[in-house]
Amino acid sequence: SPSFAADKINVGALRFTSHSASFVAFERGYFKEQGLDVTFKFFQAAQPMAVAIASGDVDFGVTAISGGLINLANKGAIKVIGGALHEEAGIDGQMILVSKKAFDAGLTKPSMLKGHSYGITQAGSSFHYMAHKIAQKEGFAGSDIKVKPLQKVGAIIGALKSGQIDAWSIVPHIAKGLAKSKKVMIIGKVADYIPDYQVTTVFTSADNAANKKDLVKRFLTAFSKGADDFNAALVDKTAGDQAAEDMVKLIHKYVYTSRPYEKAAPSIRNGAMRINKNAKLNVTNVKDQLAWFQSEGLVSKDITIDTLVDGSFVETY
Amino acid sequence: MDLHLEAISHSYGNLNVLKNINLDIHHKEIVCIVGPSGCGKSTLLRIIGGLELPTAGKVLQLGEVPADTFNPLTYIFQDFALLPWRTVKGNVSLALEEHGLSGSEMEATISDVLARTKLSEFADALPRQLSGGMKQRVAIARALSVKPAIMLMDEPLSALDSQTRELLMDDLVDLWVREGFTAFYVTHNLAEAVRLGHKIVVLSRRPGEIRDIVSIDIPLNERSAFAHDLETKQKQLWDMMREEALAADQELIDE
Amino acid sequence: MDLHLEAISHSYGNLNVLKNINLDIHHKEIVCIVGPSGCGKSTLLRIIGGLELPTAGKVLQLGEVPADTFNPLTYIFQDFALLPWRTVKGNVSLALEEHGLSGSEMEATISDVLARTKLSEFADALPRQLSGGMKQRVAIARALSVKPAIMLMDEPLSALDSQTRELLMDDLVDLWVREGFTAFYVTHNLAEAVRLGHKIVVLSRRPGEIRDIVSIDIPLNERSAFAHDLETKQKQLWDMMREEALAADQELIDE
Amino acid sequence: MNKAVTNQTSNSIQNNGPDHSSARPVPFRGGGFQPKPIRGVAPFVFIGLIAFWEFGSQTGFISSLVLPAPSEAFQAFRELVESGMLFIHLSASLQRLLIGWICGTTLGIIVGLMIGLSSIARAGLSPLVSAIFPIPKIALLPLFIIWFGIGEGSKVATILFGTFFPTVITTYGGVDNVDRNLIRMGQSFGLSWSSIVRKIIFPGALPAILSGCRISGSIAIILLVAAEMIGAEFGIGAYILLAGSLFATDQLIAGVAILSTMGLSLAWLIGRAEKYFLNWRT
Amino acid sequence: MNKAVTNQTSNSIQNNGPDHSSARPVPFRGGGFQPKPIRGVAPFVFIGLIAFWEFGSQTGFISSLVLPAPSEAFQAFRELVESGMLFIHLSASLQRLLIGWICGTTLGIIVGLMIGLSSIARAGLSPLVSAIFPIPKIALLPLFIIWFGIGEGSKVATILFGTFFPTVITTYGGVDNVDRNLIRMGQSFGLSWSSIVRKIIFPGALPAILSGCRISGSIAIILLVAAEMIGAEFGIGAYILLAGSLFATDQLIAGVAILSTMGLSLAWLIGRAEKYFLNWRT
Ligand SMILES: Nc1ncnc2c1ncn2[C@@H]1O[C@H](COP(=O)(O)OP(=O)(O)OP(=O)(O)O)[C@@H](O)[C@H]1O
Ligand SMILES: Nc1ncnc2c1ncn2[C@@H]1O[C@H](COP(=O)(O)OP(=O)(O)OP(=O)(O)O)[C@@H](O)[C@H]1O
Ligand SMILES: [Mg+2]
Ligand SMILES: [Mg+2]
Repeated sequence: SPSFAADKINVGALRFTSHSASFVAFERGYFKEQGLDVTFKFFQAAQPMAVAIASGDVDFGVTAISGGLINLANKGAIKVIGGALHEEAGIDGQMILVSKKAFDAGLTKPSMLKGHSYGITQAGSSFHYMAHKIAQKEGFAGSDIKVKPLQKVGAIIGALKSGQIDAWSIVPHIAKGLAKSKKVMIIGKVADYIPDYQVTTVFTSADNAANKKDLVKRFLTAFSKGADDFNAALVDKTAGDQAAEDMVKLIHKYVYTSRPYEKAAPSIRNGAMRINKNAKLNVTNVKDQLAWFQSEGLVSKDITIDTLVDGSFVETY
Repeated sequence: MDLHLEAISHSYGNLNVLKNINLDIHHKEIVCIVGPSGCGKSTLLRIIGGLELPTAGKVLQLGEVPADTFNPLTYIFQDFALLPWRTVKGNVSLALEEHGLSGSEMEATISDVLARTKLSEFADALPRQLSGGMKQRVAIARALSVKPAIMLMDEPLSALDSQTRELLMDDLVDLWVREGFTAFYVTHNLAEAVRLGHKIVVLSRRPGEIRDIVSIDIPLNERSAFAHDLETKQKQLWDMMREEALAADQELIDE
Repeated sequence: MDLHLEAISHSYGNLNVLKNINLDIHHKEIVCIVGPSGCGKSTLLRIIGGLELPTAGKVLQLGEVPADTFNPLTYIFQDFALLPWRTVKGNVSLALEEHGLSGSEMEATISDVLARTKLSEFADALPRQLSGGMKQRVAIARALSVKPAIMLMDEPLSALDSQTRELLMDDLVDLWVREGFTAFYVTHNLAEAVRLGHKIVVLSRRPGEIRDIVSIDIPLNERSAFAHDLETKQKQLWDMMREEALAADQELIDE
Repeated sequence: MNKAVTNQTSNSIQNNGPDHSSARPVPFRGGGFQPKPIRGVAPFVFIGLIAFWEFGSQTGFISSLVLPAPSEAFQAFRELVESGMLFIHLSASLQRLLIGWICGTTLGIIVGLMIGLSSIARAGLSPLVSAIFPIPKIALLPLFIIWFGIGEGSKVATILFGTFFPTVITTYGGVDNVDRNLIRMGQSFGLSWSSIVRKIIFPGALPAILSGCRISGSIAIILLVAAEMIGAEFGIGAYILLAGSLFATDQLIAGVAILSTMGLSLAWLIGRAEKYFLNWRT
Repeated sequence: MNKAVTNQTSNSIQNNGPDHSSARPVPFRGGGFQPKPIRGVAPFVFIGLIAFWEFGSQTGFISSLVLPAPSEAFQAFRELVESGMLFIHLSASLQRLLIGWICGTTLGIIVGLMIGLSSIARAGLSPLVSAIFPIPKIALLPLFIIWFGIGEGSKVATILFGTFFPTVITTYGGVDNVDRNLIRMGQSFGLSWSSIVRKIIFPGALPAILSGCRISGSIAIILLVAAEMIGAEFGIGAYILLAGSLFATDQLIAGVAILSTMGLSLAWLIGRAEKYFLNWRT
């Protein structure tokens, strides 16, 4: 409401298509409608963003659930308050990739990953989780996949292209881009192994969640409106071509800015995955993720789902 | 102002360096101190100038300190001790800067003292541009600028080649004849000692004790006429010291 | 073996250092070279020993090189040039290592030469433990070990204090009297020159030219008896050089 | 006396000249061991190397996966220039560099002087410095975010930390190496403690401090990448990191070349400063 | 002559002693400017600091988010020891360190000697070294993966690269500083080129080379973290990185303390080596 001075908040973001909901909400004035004066803080990686929320430099962020996030929640610094990116049958989700070398040597199905190397950024990252879930479903031990921590997505891409690691899983637009180079093959979908995978979540500082419930609600409302526009334009494609085009243009202001629009557009379109309506949160899957972290000894066994998630803001299932 | 050294002894830890030194210096007198390497000559000079406290004994100033002196006891060092980053002028001014002189007084003092040491042309040269002899002239100029009551000279010529040494020795004789100055003059060189000293104090090997004090009454400017006498004196001093010099030379230096 | 210097001139870029030097040295003769600072004495010695090629002229070896010498032209340097990481023995052996001596021959040569320079007790000392005088004795021992035909000595005593210098001068005289050696001996010190030289070559200021060659026929071991003659000679040399020494001293050193 | 001492002119020597039959010139055995930088070779080496690299890339002998062609890197650089981003990245980085480096160096000099001058400071601080110095700043990044935030603070702090310790060490090394005779000279002329520090010790330690700057400057540039890991949108380090994470090797090489140029410029600048401030050295 | 020169004994001097009425002792103005390390202060400082830190953490004055208590870090360290992982991490890291450092140093010394001895090598290589030295290794990690793989190769290569360049620079600096008079002496005794290099130049450059080792050793330890970013499961660097990404600050501090200890041990070792090899220095 314009009669009040707007609340100033900082929103952490990565320059990825998956963060589009915030960009849309900002560009289309949904934050303003909620009386929020948003400043974006951009990061190179999700982990520092989580730390920045803990330190109070950033109020809201969107990222995958990682060991670092859980530990910060355990220190009473942050809370997960909603869901964002979500794997859904029928929509291109994260894909399982193998190097040409490994493919030629016979690694053509995820079931054959046993004994192969698999790129991850860090132990306890979402990639690590995905690798283990694949193993679980295919009926062998997680440790039978040799995970290689390489810190950065770029490093994993390099290692995969040059055949130094055999497999990896990544969001669709990157996967498709890589597959075009013919050095990398797509052999499966993550969605087949982790149904209803809650890939990323919305989170805020524990202080905000406890003491500024109204602010959090307003943020989630605006965020959801942005997500709706995004889903309609690029995921469900129900808004028409013009709306899709406009949406891509809007997102291009934030993502792939160093590339010309013509080159960036396909990547943005390919990268569109469902962002949960109304920031619904798949707590079942989050619990599974938490359990996995605990079973790997990456986080303390004493942490409960309530330490991590504050389910009072959105619908959970 | 005279100085009186009373029963000075000094040791560094277990190393006895000086033993019971009693000595006087009087106005306009040059006292040369000779002795073998490592016998404590430099240490003695440091004690005299208040740069080191003796283990025992004391150094006393007798009579009034002259009113116009800025630094009654002033050193001239073997290695010149010029600040390499200051010009000749800057090095001289270093000694004067803390005495509240006005700019023009300072200028006047410096140019006077540079003229007296024939350095006027070199006022803006840096030490690295000067030969060893010129560097030591600058150090002498700096010492003169504070109008010292007594100069403490630690082998001022021994870093110079022997021709330059001859030239500077002549300069020092000239200076003494013109203005007269009081000095303790440490040296290894007996020719220097007999040329410049009114009294020559011969120290023994470490721990340095006074073995003998030789007085030479010939006025400095007349000494060239008495070359033969001085030569004999020098030989006598050398006979006194030869053994000890040899022993000092052959000593192994421990860490 | 004699040496003959024929019309040697040398320049470094535009800097003319030596001009038309003609000079001979004969067996068992010590030729002293004196001259003001920077007149090219060291350069001349480097040219004689084949360490530097003169711009013009040549150095000729006359007669046979003695069969038993390992290094006909051998230097002794002002700064001793001892390897600080080798003991006295190690420093001497450095000069011998490349001549295919057996272990025992090497041992024998080293201990002989250390004995002759009274260094036997110090065989295992490192240079840092030695006084300047001892260091130069080691350098002399090293030079003697290769049985040189001619020694090239560049101010061998000028880094030493004057007492040690006296001692080493005596040693050199002894050595010459006992064994006889041939040497070019560069020095600033006229007293040294008249004490050791059979011929004294006086160089002018840069570019160094021969101003005069003074011969002294008194045998080395009898010179102390002729002290007065030598003194007169020395004074004469000094009068010849004084002006130039002063000018050389006052020169500014450019980068 | 005339019997004992005679004069000869140099002419008379030449007359009784030598028997040239057995005369051989003294063999030359000097020279060498003084490599001189040969002018013009350096650019030649660089150009040759780049030409070879380009040739290798063009012919496919060097695969573009292994190393992009220099022309591609140059193209990336041109895009950077034309988009106007070079200026933005450079100014962001230079600002961080300058602030971090100036603060780190200033503090380092102060603490270095303290350690060099006081026994208590030396006893208390120097072991701390030795213990903290070998800690890689990159390991502390998560803590730096908590301590200094995600803004310029933590970036500047990373560079500050990185330059502070080497400056402390070189400064107190420099103070230790100031000729004690000069200090004694100062005392002998009755100079006050502060005069001795200002007029003798500081200028005497300046060569060491400047060569410390050379080191800390390189470290600062190297740390730029680490510093800009923390939520930096602009900056050469951020550009390189982004290029690395996109595996855009052409941009990566372009960014690295910019850093290398920065390093060389810094070395040149400090060389000039040394020429200017230390012209008194031989 | 007796008139001109007389002898006095030192006793006769004392007799005509001074007039003590106006006698004042010469004021002392020397001393100082020689800070000595005071023994026992260093442990005291460390213990004091850690005690203060622990106290701050216990009372909540230092929040555990900002810095974990030393006791927590120590607990993490104990867990590391008890799980047997310390040994695994340490041996993995030490192996990389040693191989990388030894190869980097050896190559660096060889290239440094070449630059120090030959004009052509100097002209060709030294500008390359200056241009490549300031490149942060961390920026090149993506390329290192392509070039050296994700196994031990790229980790060792990172450390090798990091140590090679400073060693080259210090080595040729050392060669340049070898007293030319010693080399001339060697030539004057007819020593061969190789003897001069082995017996004069190498030992003469050894002090510089060893002090270069001090630097390159610290750099190697610092680079351990960067090196182990690439596909390392074990290693102190990997342990720290994991701790950082999990925001397990207790483990982070424990890991950093291990690195710091490694740095101090290395400094101590090189100090011993210097004592042993350079006992000829004053
Ligand atoms: N600060 C010091 N600490 C310990 N020992 C010292 C110190 N200064 C001098 N010495 C020792 O005291 C002895 C005398 O030293 P000093 O410099 O006074 O002798 P010197 O007669 O001047 O010698 P030289 O003729 O070589 O100049 C020497 O053995 C020296 O090693
Ligand atoms: N390698 C060189 N390159 C250029 N100039 C040189 C070189 N060596 C010597 N000079 C210059 O040549 C001149 C003569 O030098 P040299 O060392 O031969 O003189 P010197 O008579 O031995 O002097 P001193 O009495 O000081 O030992 C000096 O001006 C010196 O600066
Ligand atoms: Mg002394
Ligand atoms: Mg010379």
